[in-house]
Amino acid sequence: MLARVLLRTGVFLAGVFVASIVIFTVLRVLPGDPAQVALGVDATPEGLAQARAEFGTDRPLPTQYLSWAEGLLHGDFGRSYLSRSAIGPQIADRLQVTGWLVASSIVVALLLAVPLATFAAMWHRTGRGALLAGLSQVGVAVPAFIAGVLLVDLFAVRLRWLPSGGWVAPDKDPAGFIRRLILPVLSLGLIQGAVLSRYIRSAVLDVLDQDYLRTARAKGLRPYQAMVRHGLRNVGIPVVTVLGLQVASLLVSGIVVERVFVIPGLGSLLLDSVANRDLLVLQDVVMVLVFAVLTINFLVDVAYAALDPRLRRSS
Amino acid sequence: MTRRPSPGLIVGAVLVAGVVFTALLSFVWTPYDATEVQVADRLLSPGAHHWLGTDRLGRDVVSQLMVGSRTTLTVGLVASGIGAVLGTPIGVLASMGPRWLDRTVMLGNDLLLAFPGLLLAAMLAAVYGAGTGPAMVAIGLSTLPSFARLARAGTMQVVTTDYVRAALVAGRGSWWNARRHVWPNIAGLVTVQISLSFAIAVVAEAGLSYLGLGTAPPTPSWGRMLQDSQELISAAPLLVLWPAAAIALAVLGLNLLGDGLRDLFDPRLERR
Amino acid sequence: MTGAETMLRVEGLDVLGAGATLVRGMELALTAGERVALIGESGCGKSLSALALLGLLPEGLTASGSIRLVGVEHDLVGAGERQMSAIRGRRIAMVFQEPMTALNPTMRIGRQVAEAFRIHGRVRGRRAAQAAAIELLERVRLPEPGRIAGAYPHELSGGQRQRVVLAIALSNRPAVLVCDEPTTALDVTVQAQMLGLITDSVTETNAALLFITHDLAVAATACRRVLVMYGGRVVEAGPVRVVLSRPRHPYTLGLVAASDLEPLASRPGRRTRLTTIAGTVPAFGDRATGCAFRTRCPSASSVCETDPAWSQTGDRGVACWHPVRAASDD
Amino acid sequence: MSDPISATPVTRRTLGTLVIMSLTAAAAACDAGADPTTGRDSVNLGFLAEPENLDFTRTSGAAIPQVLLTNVYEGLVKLDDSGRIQPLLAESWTVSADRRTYDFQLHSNVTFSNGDPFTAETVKFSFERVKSDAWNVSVKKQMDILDHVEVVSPTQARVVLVRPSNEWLFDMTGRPGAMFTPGGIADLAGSPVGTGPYTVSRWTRGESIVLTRRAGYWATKPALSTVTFRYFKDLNAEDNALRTGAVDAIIGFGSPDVLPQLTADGFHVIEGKSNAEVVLAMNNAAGPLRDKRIRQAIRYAIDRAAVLQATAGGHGTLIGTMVPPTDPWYEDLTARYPTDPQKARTLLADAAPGGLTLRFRIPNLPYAQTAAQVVKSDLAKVGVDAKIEVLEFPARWLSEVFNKHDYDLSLIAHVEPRDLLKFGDPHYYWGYDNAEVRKLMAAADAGTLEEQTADLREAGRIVADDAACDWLYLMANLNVVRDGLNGVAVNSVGESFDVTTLTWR
Repeated sequence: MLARVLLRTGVFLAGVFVASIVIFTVLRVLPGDPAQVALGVDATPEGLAQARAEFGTDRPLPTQYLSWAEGLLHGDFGRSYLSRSAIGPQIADRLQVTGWLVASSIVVALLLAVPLATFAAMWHRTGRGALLAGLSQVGVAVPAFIAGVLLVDLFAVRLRWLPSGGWVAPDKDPAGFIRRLILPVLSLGLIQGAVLSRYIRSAVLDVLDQDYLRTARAKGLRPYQAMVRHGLRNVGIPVVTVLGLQVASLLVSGIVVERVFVIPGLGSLLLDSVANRDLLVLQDVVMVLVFAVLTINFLVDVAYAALDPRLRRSS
Repeated sequence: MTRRPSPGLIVGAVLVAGVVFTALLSFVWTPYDATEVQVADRLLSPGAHHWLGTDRLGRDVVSQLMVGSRTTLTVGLVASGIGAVLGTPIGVLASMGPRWLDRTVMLGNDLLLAFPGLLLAAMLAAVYGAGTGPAMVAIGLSTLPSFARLARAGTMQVVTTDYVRAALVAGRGSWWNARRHVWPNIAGLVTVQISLSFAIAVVAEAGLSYLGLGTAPPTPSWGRMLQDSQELISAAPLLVLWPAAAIALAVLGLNLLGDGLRDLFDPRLERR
Repeated sequence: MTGAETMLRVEGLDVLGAGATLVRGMELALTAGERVALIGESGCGKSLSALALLGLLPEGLTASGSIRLVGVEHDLVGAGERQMSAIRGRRIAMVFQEPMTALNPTMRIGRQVAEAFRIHGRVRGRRAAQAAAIELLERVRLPEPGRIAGAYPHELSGGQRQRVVLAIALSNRPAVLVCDEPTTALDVTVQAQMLGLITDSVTETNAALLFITHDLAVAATACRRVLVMYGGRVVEAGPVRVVLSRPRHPYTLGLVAASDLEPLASRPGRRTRLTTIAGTVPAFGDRATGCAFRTRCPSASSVCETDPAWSQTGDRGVACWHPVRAASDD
Repeated sequence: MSDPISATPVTRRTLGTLVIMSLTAAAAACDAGADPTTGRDSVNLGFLAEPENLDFTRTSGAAIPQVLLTNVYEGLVKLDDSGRIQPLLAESWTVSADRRTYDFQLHSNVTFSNGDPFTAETVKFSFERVKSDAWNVSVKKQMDILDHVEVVSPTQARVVLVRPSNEWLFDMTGRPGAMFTPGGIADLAGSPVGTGPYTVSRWTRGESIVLTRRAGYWATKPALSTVTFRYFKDLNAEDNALRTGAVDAIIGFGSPDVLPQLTADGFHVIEGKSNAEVVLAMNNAAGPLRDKRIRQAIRYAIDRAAVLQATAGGHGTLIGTMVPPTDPWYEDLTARYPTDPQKARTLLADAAPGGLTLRFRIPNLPYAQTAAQVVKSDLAKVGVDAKIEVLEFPARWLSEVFNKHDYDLSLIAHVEPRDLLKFGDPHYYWGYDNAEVRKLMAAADAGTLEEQTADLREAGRIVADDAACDWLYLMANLNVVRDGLNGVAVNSVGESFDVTTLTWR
């Protein structure tokens, strides 16, 4: 177990390192000078030189990489070339927003997917099962942002039940926070729930075929009891893997959904920094997102071992 | 026993065939020129002349949907093509090559997984500017790992079988083996993956166009139609609904086709 | 045989599925303490019959006929899930073939055994059930039962796991124990110990045992009576020693010849020819009417295209148009 | 000014008319800016395009002065709704006979939001600071003709220019005229300190800026205590926010096609003039459009009424040159190039007999993308193939088109006041170079107001005749406002959106 975790940690750290180099390299071939972008049209050559010195973009690339990476290690994300404000606190704010969004969506997706998939699998030869499987297929086919656009039109604009978007911090206005969270979380959670339910359904079907489930029923457990007591944990093992991938894909569909619902999360920051060519912000946001995905994969690996006793003492 | 195609497979195949047919038809016939602006005819409701109405520039919606299906197919084909053409050989080589190569390739693969399509697209858009090209490359790269993984697993399965071992012992090279044994074994799975990646690409293209990082006007694309008309959702909700429905049906078709084919190719996974 | 109480009576049991009859007209009666073997090649319907007894047929398969179990008012055929789950594990229990997969890999052994007690309310409370489980593990002769109770299945050998499965089956002292190839997956040395354990346990609780195997030697060791199954039908039945030493059905003869049961071969000339039985067991869907074995039978004739009737003589019976002549009877 | 271009259709402020002003004053006098039924004294306003930071001395962009000027920062003078210069921190001023010396009489008892007093020293500090390295955006050039500032007394400042200029005083209504205090410039990007009635109390990046009314404002205090500027990325989200009550008004409304629904739903539309000319920019300096005949053909080919209809639902004004009707030198030149595809074809047959393909590189702004597709369709009808290429705004469009001049055709709204003058700059991105025009403009700057008007009118005519660009239309200043909210400026002529006049009634 320990050796496995150590090995995985090593792979994870190496991944983060390589990713940082890839991100830096790709984004530094950007045509266009951050100083030029920051100063706008007809900036003076002296102004540009001054800005380049201020940003440090006049230094050789390896030096720039090292100082960037060193900053990151200390939690210093640098200052935006455009807004001149520190990027770290901004990312922290945005990360919190995106964190709420993604975490709530995962919860909704699971609440939806687990029962849906379990029933769909247990009824899989019946009409009800086919209906559930069909519903999840349709759910998968509708992109989250389209769901978002339609949900806003129905629940916010036509029915006036919920706000169309925006964001308030949970500590400032808890009710407003929840009301604003509902529609974006639904548009992400419903779709991801549909995707997840298909994986869970096939994991459940796999487990249903397993001998130990027959053993459990031979003991006298009813099918549902057998599934709950003996199946779920085993279903969990493949599902955790998928869930890891889902969180990654939620982070990404979140970008589009944040745009639909005007939510100031990491996604909006990413898109703004692309449009503005706010290079360092873009670099930092991409790094944070990639780091998040890598961390999730790493945690999934560790969780895998926790769920599956076979992996614990194997090495 | 002969395996019958599942209803899902049939529905999927019909939907996909419908999109392909529409795209092909649009080369020879559309009701109107899809890009011709007729300001006098703007925002018409569905009717005898314009079956699904016109948009705010007076362009015929049916014609735009038809020509838009070409964009959808192009993006899907190129993106899943990039994934398949690069990913499959990488997976095969990794599994047939030495262990260190396999390890390295798979680590690289995992790393690529950490760069989801949209993130890659945003990075490429920042570097090369937004457009269909960078979008397709980004989506393609993001589907690559799934192909590599699949090809590797499929190859492993074959390489460890006795007949391939025998062939290796008999002095046949890896290349011969790959062609003779590996490809037939993984071809079906790769086909399935192409269908599923295609669906992912269609969704991604729509999302990118929605964000303004995808297909640029005046090329009709379903994602763009959606973005163009969404501010009119209260005035002309149908204009949003048509492209949304087109995207959803195409993705549904591709997913059903992919799942159905997988059931057909791989009886172990059959679920119906 | 001695007028002991009948624990299980099966009459006219059919298993139907996908438009085919997979098990046809099975008749079986088990008395307390009786040990009966059900033999045949794989695919002949042995396991399906056993699963039908517990009401655990795979989805899409249905049973008809009658299965009566001692102490149960209703027929097990057509009983609801609620009724069946109250019976399974309590009045009729089963040991499966594959010990490697029969246990939940993510649950500790002790809990899996204890659960069997708790489901039927025989032992209440987590601690009491755990203690009972350890005691039971000891009874199936597992070393260090306390340690094993805290282990996961993957930490045990195949033989140990099969003992755990047996312990689970025995936990509620069932009236009938069904063992489906319980020793097939085990090492030869472990097989004998396991067999001994099963027979001893059954003797101890005076339960009836239905022992499914394809291994004639195992059947001969463990059981008194044997049923030979082919193509979904019981083709021959009788006391083990008699049936195996003087088979009357050509299929039984073939089985015996193909096995290593040395003294039974009365016709050395035929033995060499039938060391293996030519052909393979027909697939389920392909069974038409008539004797299922006729496609592989050396003495098949046109009459074999109709179903042979069951002819019972004394304690043995056979279903064959051309039974092997008992000329060399002792 | 450095940002002739706005991401938003029209997002500039105007002051209210004198009538509205006096109403506001009366309302404020009885301290009743609040909604009489709900007691509401706050308002949420919807905008597109958020400021990147709050420092317009070092960051370009129209969004910063939009929220800060007049509301947080004040200058000596301001523009009124009809585009005339009015006093603000200066009570009055006189101009010397040689038109080089301005004597400003300042209001006394003016303080900054950090408590610092406003005096003639402040004027000297602020103006000289524009000329220093502290400012690095290009509007600082407007201060180049400043010779020096003399502190005559605490309430009297004398400004001496290098040469006479009509433009200078006008420019002082914008960013370079804003007053700063030495004690309030430590964090311009995050905490601006001005003499205005509001301070920035909260800024949620990516979402909103909250202005709070401050105590101790020198003039009549505004009616509303809290004004929130909420920023949206697209028109639909903004529209939804309005309908669901998240904002009370949208300033610079961009989807005219939904106006009928909104007016039925308890909103009213305020349609005024802006100075946002939607320009079909042509590269006069390079490529095929150096040929005046081709530029003329393009002007004849385009149906501007259709462009206006398709892009803005008809809300806007057709103009024939780079002059909005609110400028004194406006003149209706729409008849100079009527839509005449046949004439366009004839001109093209001479100038480009082999057919013509143009690179039409546009910003990814909604109105630009819509208008460009109509233009493309019109040009196709006369045999010109305009290949649309969409560039993200601002970064890529600025770098490719605006800085590198790498385009044939482009399309963007120029919102800068008096931007006709850009045709006097041969290095500007459309590369128009006409000595006569430059001469007229120089004379206009130095001459009397009458001379200025006459000279610029002439320059406008020449530019139009030369087909230096095509002026598609002048955007209407469309504000959609919840019934009950009053005091929203009708026209948009300056750089700020003035919230001091808003009241609930």
